[in-house]
Amino acid sequence: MDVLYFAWVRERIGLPREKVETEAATVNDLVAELRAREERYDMAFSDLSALRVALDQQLSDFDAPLAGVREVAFFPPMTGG
Amino acid sequence: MDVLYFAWVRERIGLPREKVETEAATVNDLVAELRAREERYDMAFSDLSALRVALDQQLSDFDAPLAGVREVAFFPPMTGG
Amino acid sequence: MRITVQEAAFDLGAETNAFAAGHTDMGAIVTFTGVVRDLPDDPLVAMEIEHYPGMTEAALTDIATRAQERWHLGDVLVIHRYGRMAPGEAIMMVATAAPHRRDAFEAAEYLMDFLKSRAPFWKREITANGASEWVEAKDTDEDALSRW
Amino acid sequence: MRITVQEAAFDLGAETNAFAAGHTDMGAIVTFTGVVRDLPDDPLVAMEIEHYPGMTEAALTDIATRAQERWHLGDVLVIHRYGRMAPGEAIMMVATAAPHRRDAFEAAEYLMDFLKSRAPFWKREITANGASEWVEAKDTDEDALSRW
Repeated sequence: MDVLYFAWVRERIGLPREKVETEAATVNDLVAELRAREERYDMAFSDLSALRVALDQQLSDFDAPLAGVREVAFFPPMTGG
Repeated sequence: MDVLYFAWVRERIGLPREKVETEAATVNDLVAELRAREERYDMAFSDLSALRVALDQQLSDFDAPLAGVREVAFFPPMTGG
Repeated sequence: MRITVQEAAFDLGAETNAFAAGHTDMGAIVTFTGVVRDLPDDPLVAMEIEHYPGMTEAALTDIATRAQERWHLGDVLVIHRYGRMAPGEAIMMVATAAPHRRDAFEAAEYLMDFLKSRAPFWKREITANGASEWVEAKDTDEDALSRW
Repeated sequence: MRITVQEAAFDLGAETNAFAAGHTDMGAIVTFTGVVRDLPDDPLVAMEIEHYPGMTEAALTDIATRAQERWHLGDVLVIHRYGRMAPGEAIMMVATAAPHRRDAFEAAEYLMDFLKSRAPFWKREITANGASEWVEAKDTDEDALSRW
């Protein structure tokens, strides 16, 4: 599964994307796995209310299932316009 | 007093402006004087709800006083934009 | 504030660029442009606009001044043509510059709503057979004022 | 519908003219332009915008499609830049063409409200001392969605 990070999430984790081997059932499960890896992941995901998630380039929720998903992206609330 | 006519009011009366000598106290009084003149005035002013009046280039009402007014204009509802 | 009442055509893009370039301290620019509709099966060959010189400029200035009092705006532009214009030509434009988009949008809508029913312009449509008819004011345009 | 996501600057006036020229059958054209604010005492030297290639275009297309379903529109244009831009430069624009002004205005406001909070762009401000800070999303922008 491709996991992408944008804006300050990318900066805190230190990379824009990575391949992750996971059996996580939901986004929350994936987040728990990532946080357990290293301090920088734990920091980046410390406040989920400040984060958004997209599954295969569609905005989604942290309790959404990951079955069939190829690309997960984490980022802060958008600030376009 | 200068009396101006615009759009179909101008067309019905047949001229864009004229000098009118009047002692009319209000716009309604002036309208009554004009209607008494000739058929074309009577026709033009037959339905006041379809007309607007400006006194010295400010939108006003038919019961407004004419004291001190130098320019009266009659026209249909505006259709700019 | 710039209020221009003119017979000549204007260049929408050039006016928009000039307005925006003059307000780089504003984050939001909104423009509205009214166009003589050019429909394939329309008998319309021209639009003629009559106006009330003097009162027109005063009424537009009054409307723009009220908008500036009501919203936080950097500037307002109104250009309105009179005389004869062909289908596809721009009749008029308004532009607003503001720090925030909501002010720019609302002020532009306000300008348009009042300009439609309170500025002394009258449109006449000229059709292919030479007939011409005054455009009737719409109740919906008068009703639009009640929201402000 | 045209959705363009690009790094290069765009010419607001030229885009506005091209959009209007393509829709002479529409009576009303509205544009909104977002500009990097250039304030005299502002330490801002540049704005940097990051985006999510692929999702950006999909999200903007989705927003524009919804606008076209909801209002009677002739066309929609969205141009949004990413990368680095200087104060005074245009960040993005939307344009709507419609038979009636209310549709053009409302659709443009809708596009802007959703673009702000639902299209994957992130702004960073670069100040004179070299520091940079991510712009925080405003509650008022999220709240703006509730009116639609």
